[in-house]
Amino acid sequence: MPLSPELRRNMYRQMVRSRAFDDAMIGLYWVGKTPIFAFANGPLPGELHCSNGAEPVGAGVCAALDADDMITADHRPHHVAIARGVDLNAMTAELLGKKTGLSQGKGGHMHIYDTRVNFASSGIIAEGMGPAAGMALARRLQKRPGVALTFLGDGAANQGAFHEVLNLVGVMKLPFIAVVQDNEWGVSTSKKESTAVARNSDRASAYGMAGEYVDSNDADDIYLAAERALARARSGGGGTILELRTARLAGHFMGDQQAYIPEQMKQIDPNPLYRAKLIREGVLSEAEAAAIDAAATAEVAEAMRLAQEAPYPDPSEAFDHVFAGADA
Amino acid sequence: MPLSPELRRNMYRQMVRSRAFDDAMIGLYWVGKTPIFAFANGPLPGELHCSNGAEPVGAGVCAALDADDMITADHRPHHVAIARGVDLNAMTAELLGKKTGLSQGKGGHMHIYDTRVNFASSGIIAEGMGPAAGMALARRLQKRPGVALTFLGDGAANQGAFHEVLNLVGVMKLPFIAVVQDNEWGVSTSKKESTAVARNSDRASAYGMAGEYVDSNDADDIYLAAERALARARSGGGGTILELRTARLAGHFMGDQQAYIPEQMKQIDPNPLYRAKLIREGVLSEAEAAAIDAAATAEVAEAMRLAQEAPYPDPSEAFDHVFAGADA
Amino acid sequence: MSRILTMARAGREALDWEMERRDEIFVLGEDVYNFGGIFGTADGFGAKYGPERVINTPISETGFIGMAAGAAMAGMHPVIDLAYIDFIGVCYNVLLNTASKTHYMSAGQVKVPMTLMIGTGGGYNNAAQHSQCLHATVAHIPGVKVVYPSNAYDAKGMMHSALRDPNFVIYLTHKGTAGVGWMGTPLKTTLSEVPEEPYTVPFGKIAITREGSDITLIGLGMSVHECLKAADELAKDGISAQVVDLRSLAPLDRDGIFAAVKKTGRMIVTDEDYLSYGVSGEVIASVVERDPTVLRAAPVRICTPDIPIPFARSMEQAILPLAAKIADAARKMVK
Amino acid sequence: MSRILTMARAGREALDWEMERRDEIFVLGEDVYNFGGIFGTADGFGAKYGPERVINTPISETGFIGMAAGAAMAGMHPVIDLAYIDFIGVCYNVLLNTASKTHYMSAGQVKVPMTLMIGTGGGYNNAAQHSQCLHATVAHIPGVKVVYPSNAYDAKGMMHSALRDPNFVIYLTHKGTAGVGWMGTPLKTTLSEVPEEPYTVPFGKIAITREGSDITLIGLGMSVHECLKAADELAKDGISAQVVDLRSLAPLDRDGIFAAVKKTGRMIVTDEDYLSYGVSGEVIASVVERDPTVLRAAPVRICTPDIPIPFARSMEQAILPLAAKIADAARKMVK
Ligand SMILES: Cc1ncc(C[n+]2csc(CCOP(=O)(O)OP(=O)(O)O)c2C)c(N)n1
Ligand SMILES: Cc1ncc(C[n+]2csc(CCOP(=O)(O)OP(=O)(O)O)c2C)c(N)n1
Ligand SMILES: [Mg+2]
Ligand SMILES: [Mg+2]
Repeated sequence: MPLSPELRRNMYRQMVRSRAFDDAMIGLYWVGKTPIFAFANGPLPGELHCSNGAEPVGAGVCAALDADDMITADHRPHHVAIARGVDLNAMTAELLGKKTGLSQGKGGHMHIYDTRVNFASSGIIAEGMGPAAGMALARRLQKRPGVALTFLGDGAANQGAFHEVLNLVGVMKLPFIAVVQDNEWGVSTSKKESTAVARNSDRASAYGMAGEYVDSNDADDIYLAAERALARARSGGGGTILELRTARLAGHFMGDQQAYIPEQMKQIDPNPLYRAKLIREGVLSEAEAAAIDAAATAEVAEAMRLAQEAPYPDPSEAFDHVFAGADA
Repeated sequence: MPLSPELRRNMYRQMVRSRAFDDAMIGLYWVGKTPIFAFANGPLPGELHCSNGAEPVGAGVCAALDADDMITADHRPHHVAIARGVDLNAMTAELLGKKTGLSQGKGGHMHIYDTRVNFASSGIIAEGMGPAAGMALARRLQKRPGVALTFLGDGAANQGAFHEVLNLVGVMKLPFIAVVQDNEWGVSTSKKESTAVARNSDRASAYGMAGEYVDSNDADDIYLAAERALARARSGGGGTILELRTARLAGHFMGDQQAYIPEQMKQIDPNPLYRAKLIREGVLSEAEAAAIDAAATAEVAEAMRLAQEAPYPDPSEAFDHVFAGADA
Repeated sequence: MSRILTMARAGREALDWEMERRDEIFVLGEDVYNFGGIFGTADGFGAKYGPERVINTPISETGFIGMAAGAAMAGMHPVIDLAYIDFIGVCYNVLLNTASKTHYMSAGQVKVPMTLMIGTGGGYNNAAQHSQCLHATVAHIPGVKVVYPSNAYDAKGMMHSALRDPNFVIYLTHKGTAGVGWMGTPLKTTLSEVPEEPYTVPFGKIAITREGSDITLIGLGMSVHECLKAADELAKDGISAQVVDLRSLAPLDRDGIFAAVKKTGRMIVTDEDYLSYGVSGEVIASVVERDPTVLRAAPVRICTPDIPIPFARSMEQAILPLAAKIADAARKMVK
Repeated sequence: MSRILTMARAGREALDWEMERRDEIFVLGEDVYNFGGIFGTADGFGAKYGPERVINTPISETGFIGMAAGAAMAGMHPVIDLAYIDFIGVCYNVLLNTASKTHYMSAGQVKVPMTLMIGTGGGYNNAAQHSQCLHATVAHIPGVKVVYPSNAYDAKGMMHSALRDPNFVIYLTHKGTAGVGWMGTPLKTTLSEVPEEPYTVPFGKIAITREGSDITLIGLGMSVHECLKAADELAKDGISAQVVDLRSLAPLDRDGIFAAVKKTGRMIVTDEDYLSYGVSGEVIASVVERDPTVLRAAPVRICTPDIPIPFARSMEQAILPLAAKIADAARKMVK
């Protein structure tokens, strides 16, 4: 699909929806956690890894997907989940640990599952690699269409699972894309410090697959690169390491002061840039852009209202869902 | 060091010592295991992975080492251990589970340790990667010389540890060489079936390090390539993936019929070829070669005699060496 | 019709039957195509089902077990051969955090039906890294079922059950019980009459392998057979030993264990896994937390001590929980 | 001179003291340079000791813990920060087969002196993959020492002991006990008087944290503090509870446990790790295999049940082994 105005407006919409979501979550996160910060306090406890700055990755890649495609994401899943169409109300409720959440309060923000849109995420670094390859394999065995994508960070590319699964994908020529989100950091450790090559996409040659790096954190560029990788996968051309320069504006997790980031490495917010670009290119008027912004804020506010009103799970529900079937 | 006649004679000597050792072990292995084969029977029980065909790797690489260099090897360690100068009598006794063994009968053939010559081995695939890197790091911190080498198989290059450690070596520029022994098989699975690239040495670019492939299974070529890699490591140039085409003539382990190997993939014995080459080039006379062969056979026979006469460990010794120090 | 089969052949029969009928089942692991897996459970399947359903993998356990988990999430039922349990170290995260927890973390949205076959145990001088049992390690993970047949009848029935279970099931077999050539002549007590028709053996129920009234010997995998040997010895001394086969570690049949111990008032728990933080402690605690007064004597554990497995036969045989030790302990307890 | 310190600061003091004096000690792990490790045990060490001795690693746990093991074999003493024990899945082989067994497999030729610091536990809504205890999993490995201070005095003394031990030592700290900011205000009972001078606390000895005569409450890490809270509650009802802190899982002080239980004749074992195949079973079995008659009542286990840890506070609080449950069980047992 070419970069139609419709498509670009929609990518912008997904970017602001994701940002509105994260901003709302950040606001709520600090409730009960000041003046003394502790993970356990407030209505949104636990760790929280927000996607601010990475929205173009979710929006750009997911805009290129079909309904059949499958995603595994990592500890920073919001932007991908939202762009993929995960139920926003149920996702909001999940972060608040409510009964109406995607996982009825069992998962929390790192464990977002929505089978309706083939979305899963988990919190161990590079853990999504194997399952995504397996989803791709399952579809092949079932003679059903679908490319599997795993979203992971630049830091995750140094895990053994990255290597093992890419080799498997290479050998089996699976329809698979590793979307490496290069925000230059893994917690407080810079990519330079942790990674022996400048670009993980260059590691593709170690697996007989394609590698592409997109340097812009611009949804248009990301969309087009994703289309190329998807076309390759769909036509039997095998896997791709698609590495995307992106940003991590809100720190590793809430509570991270980012004091370790030197001034010259400060990152740029991609969302206003894309907004200005679409206006400049006549894809959006200022009024249309403002309407999209307002709609996203309203949608998230409503999701938040619903989530806050929803009940907590009953303590006894902790014992449900350990096993499927008769033992459930 | 150039390829002196002395050096080449010594490499040949190490090759035949290793072969004599393995042949003797194979002979002993079948004692008590015919007509009905079972790992547990006979004076040499357990699994046994012989090095027949891989002798040039041990001989060629170890000839280039200094005393300060350190080695970790894998489940197929004999040829490397012998060329490195591990005590042959104590190693023989270890395979037989005797008190006089390197590990007093605790280790067996996959767990060959001889700290005198900085040699260690272990049986989990790619397990030696991390420890070798750590030995290199230790020497750097201690401001002592020494390159660390890990010997592993082509199959092992698909383990996560391979990737993680090479990345660490790349980042830290450690004096480290991964010697990948490409015998085209991991048990019954061919390299082609299991590995997404033809040469693991090409994976070096994923770690910002050097890669070299030697295609000949010839000790001279291997020696020279090892010298290049060692020089790079000693001069601060970082790590190398040194992949060496080699052979696995006696099957994966004793009991492996190798029925899965197609006729055209049958492997060639490197030892007679090297012997003939040295004679052809005037480095050895036939008589000198025969003397080396005979000496190796005699040395191994004597080691075997000593080992067979040695006592088994007392059962109570099983409880020793669980911990070092006061709790030992 | 029934025949006497080895465990390996019995398990294979069940897998073959299910694979013939259910396209979602496929087998993967190192060397499964040519060798049919460590116990030959997929022997000949390469030729029969082809490389799409019998997948030879690289030596990448995290990769291919993770891949299997994903295939399971997407509607398949993978059957994985992991050879030796000593190798769980390189892929433990998939067991601990992925395959076992996804169903729960998704509140039931995602199912992970997969069967992981693993061989356990030593006794054949394969040293510290190829002789471990470690069944307690995997049984400690919530969200996974762990079963452990010790004879051919259960091997087949539990394989059928595993393949029909919508959950992650770890199916353990002690190498010495499987009846494969490289472990020597099959143990008599592992061979059993096996019906040709498919049948299931439910998880979470002990088996009383031998009736007895003076003392209860409890084991699993290989140690069941050591208990049986000990019971034969004890019978000569006029001691009637009941032998319990745990068969399933998760779920664990605490009711069954309690009843069996109560019957005799004496218990010995045998286990080839390391003693501490293992099955033996759990079994004893499960009894006494119900009622310590059923015990007429202090319970005894005959387990592999907390040391790495030594290579030499003289040392390995000394640390294994063999029949002679069990019988000795039983004699002391009963007299 | 003594001051009241948190566990994190106490552990840091010991590490700093040893590092100042011993070049062979170095620290490595993710983010240790800037963040000083999960509990700040190496807080400020980056600046003080430089990047050669405080090494920020990639997210490659198999790689860098394997590397640490090799450095230990070559004469260094690495101190590793692994953050959360949930991550052992990606590096378990190094723990299981390398660091723990090399000394044995080499018959003492090779030593592996290294200290692996890991944080455990939940209670702060970090869900199934970041809240586990899993201490039984690591304590089941032979050849490793596993210690678990629960207060500042022990944190310092056991850190000195670990750093002077020629073996692989796993040094566990429950996140909620460490006294770090992100876990809220430090628990009073974790704070203790800590001498400025170095001192060691030996491994393998329980501590009687509170004297009592009616019932023995046994815990480790966080559950010690739940036991102490329960003991306060029980005191109001006139029940005198003794509290035992296991402190060390390997070696385990079976003599000390037995004596403590014998004193009261009643025992409750509390554990935030999963119930089955864990510490609770081991502790109970250790008592009754000596003499079941010392028990005047059936022992009780208050542990996290065998389910993944749920995220929502309503559910997580319900499954944790908290003081109220312990006190309830104690009241039932004593009356
Ligand atoms: C195996 C494992 N090790 C460590 C962690 C802790 N951890 C969580 S996120 C993170 C950094 C990840 O960096 P990157 O992959 O670049 O993703 P980013 O956070 O930058 O989006 C770390 C180290 C973990 N969850 N799993
Ligand atoms: C982690 C792990 N997986 C599997 C095995 C079983 N195994 C032992 S040797 C071997 C094949 C190794 O192949 P390669 O590395 O090429 O070495 P080669 O045997 O050819 O010398 C396998 C799969 C193991 N020891 N460790
Ligand atoms: Mg990053
Ligand atoms: Mg090979």
